[in-house]
Amino acid sequence: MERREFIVAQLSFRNAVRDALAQEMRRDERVIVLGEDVAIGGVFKTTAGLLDEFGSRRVWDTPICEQAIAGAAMGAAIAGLRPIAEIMFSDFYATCWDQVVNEIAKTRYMTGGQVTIPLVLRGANGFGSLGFGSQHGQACENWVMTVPGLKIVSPATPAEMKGLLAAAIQDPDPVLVFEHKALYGAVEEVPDGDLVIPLGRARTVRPGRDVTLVGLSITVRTCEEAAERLDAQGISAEVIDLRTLVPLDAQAVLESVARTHRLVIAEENPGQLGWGASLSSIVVEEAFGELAGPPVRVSGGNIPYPVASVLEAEVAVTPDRVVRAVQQVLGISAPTATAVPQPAAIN
Amino acid sequence: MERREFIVAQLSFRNAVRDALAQEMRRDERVIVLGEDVAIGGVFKTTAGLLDEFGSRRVWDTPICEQAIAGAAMGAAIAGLRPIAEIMFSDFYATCWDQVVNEIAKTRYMTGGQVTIPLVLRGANGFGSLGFGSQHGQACENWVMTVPGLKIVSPATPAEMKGLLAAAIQDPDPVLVFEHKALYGAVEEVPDGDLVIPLGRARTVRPGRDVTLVGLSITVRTCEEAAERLDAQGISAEVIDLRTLVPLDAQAVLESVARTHRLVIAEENPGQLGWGASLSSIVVEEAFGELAGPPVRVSGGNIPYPVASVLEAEVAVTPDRVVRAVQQVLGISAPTATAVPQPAAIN
Amino acid sequence: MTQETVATRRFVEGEGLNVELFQRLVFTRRFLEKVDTLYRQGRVRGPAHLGLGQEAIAVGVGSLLRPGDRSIGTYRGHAHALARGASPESMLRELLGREGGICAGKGGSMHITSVEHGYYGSYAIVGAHLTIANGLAWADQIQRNDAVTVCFFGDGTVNIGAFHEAVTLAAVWKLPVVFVCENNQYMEYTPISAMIPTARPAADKAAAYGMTSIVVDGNDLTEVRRVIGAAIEDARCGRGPALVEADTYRLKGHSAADAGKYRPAEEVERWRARDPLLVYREQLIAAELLDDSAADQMWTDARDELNALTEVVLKAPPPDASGAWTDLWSDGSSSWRN
Amino acid sequence: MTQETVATRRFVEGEGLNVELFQRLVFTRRFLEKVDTLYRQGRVRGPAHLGLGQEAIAVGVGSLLRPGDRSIGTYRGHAHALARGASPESMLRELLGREGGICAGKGGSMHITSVEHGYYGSYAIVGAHLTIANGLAWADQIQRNDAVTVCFFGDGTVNIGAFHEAVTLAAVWKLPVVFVCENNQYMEYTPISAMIPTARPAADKAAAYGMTSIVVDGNDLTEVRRVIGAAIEDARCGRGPALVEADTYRLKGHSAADAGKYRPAEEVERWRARDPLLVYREQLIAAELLDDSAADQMWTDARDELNALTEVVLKAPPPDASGAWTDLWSDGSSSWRN
Ligand SMILES: Cc1ncc(C[n+]2csc(CCOP(=O)(O)OP(=O)(O)O)c2C)c(N)n1
Ligand SMILES: Cc1ncc(C[n+]2csc(CCOP(=O)(O)OP(=O)(O)O)c2C)c(N)n1
Ligand SMILES: [Mg+2]
Ligand SMILES: [Mg+2]
Repeated sequence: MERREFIVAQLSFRNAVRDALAQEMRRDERVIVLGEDVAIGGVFKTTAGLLDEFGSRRVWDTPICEQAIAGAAMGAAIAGLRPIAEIMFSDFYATCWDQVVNEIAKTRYMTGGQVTIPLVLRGANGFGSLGFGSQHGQACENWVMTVPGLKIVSPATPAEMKGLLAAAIQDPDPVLVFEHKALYGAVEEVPDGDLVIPLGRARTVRPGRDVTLVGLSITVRTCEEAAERLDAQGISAEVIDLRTLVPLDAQAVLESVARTHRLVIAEENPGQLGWGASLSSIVVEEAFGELAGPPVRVSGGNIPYPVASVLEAEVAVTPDRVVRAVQQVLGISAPTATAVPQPAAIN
Repeated sequence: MERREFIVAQLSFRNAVRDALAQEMRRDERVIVLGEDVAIGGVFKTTAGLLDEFGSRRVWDTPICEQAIAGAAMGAAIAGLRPIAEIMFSDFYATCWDQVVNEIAKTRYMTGGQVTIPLVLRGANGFGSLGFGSQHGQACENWVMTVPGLKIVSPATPAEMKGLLAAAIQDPDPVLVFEHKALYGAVEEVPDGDLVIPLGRARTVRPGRDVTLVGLSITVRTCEEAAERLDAQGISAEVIDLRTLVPLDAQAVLESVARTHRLVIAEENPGQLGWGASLSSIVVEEAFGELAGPPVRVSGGNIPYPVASVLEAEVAVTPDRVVRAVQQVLGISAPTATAVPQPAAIN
Repeated sequence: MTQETVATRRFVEGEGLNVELFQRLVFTRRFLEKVDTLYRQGRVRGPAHLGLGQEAIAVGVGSLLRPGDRSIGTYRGHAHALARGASPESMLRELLGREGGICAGKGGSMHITSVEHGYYGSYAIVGAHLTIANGLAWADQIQRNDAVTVCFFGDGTVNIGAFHEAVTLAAVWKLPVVFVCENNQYMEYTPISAMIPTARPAADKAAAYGMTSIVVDGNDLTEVRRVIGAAIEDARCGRGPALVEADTYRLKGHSAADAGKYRPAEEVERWRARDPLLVYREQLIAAELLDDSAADQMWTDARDELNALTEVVLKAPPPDASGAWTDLWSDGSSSWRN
Repeated sequence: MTQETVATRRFVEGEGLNVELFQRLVFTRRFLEKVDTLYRQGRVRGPAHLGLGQEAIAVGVGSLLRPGDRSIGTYRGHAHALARGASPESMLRELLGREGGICAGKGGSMHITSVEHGYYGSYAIVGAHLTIANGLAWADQIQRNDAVTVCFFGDGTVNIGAFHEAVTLAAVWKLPVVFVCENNQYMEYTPISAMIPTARPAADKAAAYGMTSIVVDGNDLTEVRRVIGAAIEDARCGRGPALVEADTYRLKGHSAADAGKYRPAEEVERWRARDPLLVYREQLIAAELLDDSAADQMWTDARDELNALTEVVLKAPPPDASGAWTDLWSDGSSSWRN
C-alpha cells in the first residue's frame, strides 16, 4: 500500500468499513448491501450514509433471519450481483451456518463450476475484553477455516480494513470479513482516495532478527507491543500480520522463520483448535530444519468468554503473554516477579 | 476393555449404537431418544427396536427441525433428563449450529454453573468414499473442536462404539458422538453384556518403535493398514486411536513419541484446519526435543467432497499416503513407481 | 427433578387487584432505572438491555407462575429474573463485575439466570431460547409434572427460524409451554411493522401452528394476568401450548447505549401515557386499594433500597481471577486435556 | 445477467392440453425408472432420490417457465432438471460417474444442476435452497427483469427454520418467487400428517406470511399448469410471492435404497390409480388428442432412447482424477495457500 504525502485523512476502523463499501458501490453498481438495521446505518455505524447515497435499491433492511440473509446474498451473487451481507456479530454465523459452510462454500465445486458466488459476509468479531460475554464475544475465523471454499479476511488497522474489504468485494469468490469490534474506534492516517489491498499477502509490520511474531486482527497490535518490550530486552522481533487465513500466505511466515528460526503465534480465539495450530503445523512440516525451537502459540482460553473484567483479563491474549512465550522459545526464564498463571498452559 | 472368553457376540458398528442406547436406557430411565424417523428405527437403523422396548415416552419422533431438536435436548437435560438426539448426518449440525456451539456449549459456564447439560448428540459422519458428496460426506469433528464446552467422541470399531457411546450417555456434560457411516457395516466380536469405555483415554492399537501413527474413527484402520505395510519394509509403527478429541489424551501421544521420536497423523477431514494440527502443535510445543523429524499430517483434500469414485479416491486419506508420510519422516524416498500426486501437499 | 426448596417464588393467588403487585412494578422500574444510571456512569460491564416500560408483562407472568414452574427469557431479562424472586443484590453484583454475581461474573447483563427461582436464564442470540423452553416443558411432560414453562421473546424474533421450529415442535408434541411475545414495536432500530408480512408479528402466526390468536394489552397488568393466566392454565391441564402477543413499548433505547432517536416523539409520548405503572396505579386507586401517598412512598422506598444495595455492591471486590477457569464442565473444571 | 443463449428452454404457450407434455411425462418417468434400475444394479454412485409419481409438477412448472426464468430444487431433482431442458445424457454421466457428467462428477444424483437451462441446482440439506431462491428472484427484482424464480421443496421441509425465514423475507421484500411444496405425504419414513400441527403442511401456513392459501392436485398436469401458472404470472407482474401446495405421492421409497414398506398397501394402491401419467393420458384421449397406440409408442420410444443413451454412457471412461482439484474458486483452482 502506497502512501501519498499530499492528501491524508484520519480514518477510524468503523469508517474504513463504510468507506470501503461506498468506494466499491460507486465503482460497481452490482454491489448491494443487506442486513439488519443497515438502512439506518447499522448498529456499529458501519453502513452510515449508504442509503442516502445509493438509495433503497442498493441498501436493504432485513428482518432478523440470518439464514435468509445469507441465502439471499448467495442467490443474488449467483444471478450476477455482488451482495454484501452484514451479520451483526460473527457469533451469529451459527444461526446461518448451513448457508455459509454447506451452500455458499460448496455450490461452485459441487456444480462443477456452473455457478460463481462473488459475495461478502461481514460483521463485528472478536473478544477484546469489552464485556460482551460468551454469545457476543467470539473470534470466529476458525469456525470458517475448518471448511474449504471460503476466503477469510481479518484486518488489523483502519487502512488495512479499507483496502482489504475493498479487495474482498472485488473478489469473485465468497469472502468473510471479520471486523474486530474492539478496533472500531481505532484511528489512523490513510491516503485519501481509493485503496485496495490484495488478499493473500501477509504484511511485515516490523522487521526483526531473533523471533517471528505472527498475529491477526487485534493480535497484530498485541505482537507489536510485545516486540516493543522485547526490544528493551535486546530481543529483535519481526511482526507479521497474516491478514487473511484463506488464502494463507504461509510463504511469508516460512521466509521470516528461515531468518529468525523462532516462531510465536498470537491468536485471540480458543487454542483448542485455532488457525495458529494450522500455521504451526505447516511451518514445522516445511521448515523443521530451520527451527531453533518449537513454535509456540499464545491463544485465548479454552472456555466461553466471561464478562467481569478480572476474568476477561485472565483469559485474554496479552503482550505480556507473548513476551513470555518468546522468552520460553529463546530459553530465557521469565523474571518471577511478573509471573502470572498462563491459561493456555493450564488449560 | 476386558474381554471375557465365554460369551462373545458378533456385533456390527450399527448395532453397537443401538445396543449402547438400549443398555443405557435400561440402566437409567432418564435416558430418552429423539430425532427424525427414530421411532421406526432410524434411516441408518441405529434406533431399531427402541420404541418397542421402551415405548413412546422414551422414543420421540420429530419434524425436520434440527434447531428444535437440539434445543429440546438441551432444555430437557437442564431439567434433569438425559436426552440423546440423533442428527441424521453430521453435516446437518450446520442447521442447528447456534444451539450446539452458542447454547449447549456455553450455558453452564455463562450461568456460573447453575445448570448442567448431560446430553448426547449423535449421528452419521465422515466421507469414506461412499458417493455421498459435499453436503452429506463431511467429517465434522473439527467444527466442534473450535468451540470449548463440548466433548467429542469418534469411535473406530463396533466394540469401541458401544463402550464409548455408553460412556457419553453417562457423562454429565454435553457430548457429540460421531458415527462413521462407512463403518456401520463393520463387524467384530465383543463381549456380551454391558460395556463402558471411559472418555479421554487414547487406545494403543498396535505397539511399535520407529514412528507413531495417530488416527481417529475410520483413519485408525487406515493407520493399521499402513503399519502392516510398513512392517513388511522393516519399519515398526505404533498405532494410536485417539478416540476422543475433547478430552484430548495428548499425554498418550506424547509418551509414544518420546519412544518413537516420529509422528504421523491421519485425519479424514480437510487439513486446512483439522484436529491433526492441534495435536501436532501440542507435540511440537511440549516435546520438541524428542522429535527426530517434523510431525506430518495426512489430511483430506481442501475441497468439498466430489462423488465420482476416481475423484473420491484422489482426495481420500489412504494407507498409501500414510506410508509415504512415514517414509518422508524417516527420510526414505518413496519408490518412484508408486508415486501419485499428494493432494495435501499440492493443496 | 428441580428441588422445590426456595420459599421466595412469587406466585400470587386470585385474579383481583393487588397492591403487592404494584410494589413489584415499582421495584422493577427502579431497578432498571438504577442500571441505566450505573451504565451511564460507565460502571456496567458490557451492553445492558432494559425493559423500561415493559414491566407489567414480566411482573404479571411472574405472579402467575407457581414454584416448580419454569421461565426463560432474553438479554432483556432483568425484570423476568426479579419477577421469579432472583436476588437484586446478586444481579447488581453481576452487572457491576463484583464477587458474588448471580452468574459468577461469567454472564453479565445479557445472561442473568436464577435457576433456584425457576428462571432458567437470559439468552442473547435471538430465537434460540424458544427451543430450549420446549425442552424444559418436555421434561415436565415426560415426568408427568404439572409444571408450565413460560418463554419470553420479542417481536423481532418471530422472523427467525428458531422461533418457527420451536413453536412447531411445541405444537406437534403438545408441550406445556406458553410463548409470550413482548411486542415492543421495534427490533433494534427498525420498527417491526416494516419487517413483517402481516399486521401482528406473533398473533397472525398462531393459526399456522394450530393455535388460537391471542393478543393482550401488555401494559395492563390486570389483563396480562387474566389472558396469560388462562393460557398457562390450559398448558398446565394438558391442553397444549400457546402463543401470546403482548402489546407494549420500550420507553428507552434498544440498549442503555442507544438514545432511541429513530422513534417519533409523538409515538413515545403516546406510549408514555400508557406506562404500565400509571395504568395499574390508576386501577388500584380507583378500587381504593391504594392512595397517592402510599404509592409515592413505594417509589421512595424502592429508590432508597436500591441506592443502599448499590452502595454495598460497589464496595465489594471483584471476583477471584481463577474463577475464569471454573464451571465449564460439571466437575467444576475447564480442562480439555487429560 | 444470465445469458439467454440456449434454445432448449421448455416453455409451452397456452393453457390447453398438449401431447408434447405427455411425451415429457413419459420420458421423465422412463428416466427415473432407468435410474432406479441402474441403482439396483449397483451402478449409481451414492444415494438416488427419485420423484416417481410426482412428475406432473416438474413437467407442468417446467412448461410454464420462460427462457430467463429460474428454478431450483432438491436432491429429488432429476425431473426438475429435465423439465428445463437439461441433457439426460450429461445427467446419466453424472449418475454413473463418467466423464462429462453434468456436475463434472462432483455433484452426483443429489446435486444435478443445469444453470445453462435455468435450473440452478439441487440441494440436499432440507430448506436451505428456499433462501437461495429468494436471492435469485431478488437479483431479477433489483435489475427490473420480469423473470420469475420457482422453488420446489417437500412437505417435510415446512417445519425447518430456513423455510420460515425464506418465505418471510420473500413476503417482506415482495420477491418474484413461487414456492412449490410437493406434498408427497412423507418425510423420509414418517408420514407428514404425524409431524405437522395443522391439516396441510404448506397451505395452512400461507396466511402467516400474508399469502393466499393455494392447493393444487399435483397429479393433474392441467391443474398444475392452471394454478401454478397463475401464481407465476402474479409474481411476474410484481404482485409478490406465492406459496403453493401440490398434492402428490411418491410411488417408491424415499431413495432408491428404500423399499418404502412403512406405507400402507391400500394407500399406495389409491395413489397408483391417480398416477399423473394415467390422469393426463385420459384427458388427452378424452379430448381425442391421443390414442392408445400413439401413447404406447411414446413409452416404447422413450425406453429405447434411454437404453441407447445408457449404453453409450456406460462405455464412457471415468472423469480425469485431476478434476478433483478444480473449480473450487472461480479461477478454476482449489488452492488455499499462496
Ligand atoms: C440471531 C441474532 N441476530 C441478531 C441479533 C442482534 N439483535 C439483538 S436484539 C435484536 C432485536 C431483537 O428484537 P426483538 O425480538 O423485538 O426484541 P427486543 O430487543 O425488542 O426486546 C437484534 C437484531 C441477535 N442477538 N441474534
Ligand atoms: C436439515 C436436514 N435434515 C434432515 C435431512 C435428511 N432428509 C433428507 S430428505 C428428508 C425428508 C424430506 O422430506 P420432504 O421435505 O417431504 O421431501 P421429500 O423427500 O418427500 O421429497 C430428510 C429428513 C436433510 N437432508 N437435511
Ligand atoms: Mg422488539
Ligand atoms: Mg415429502
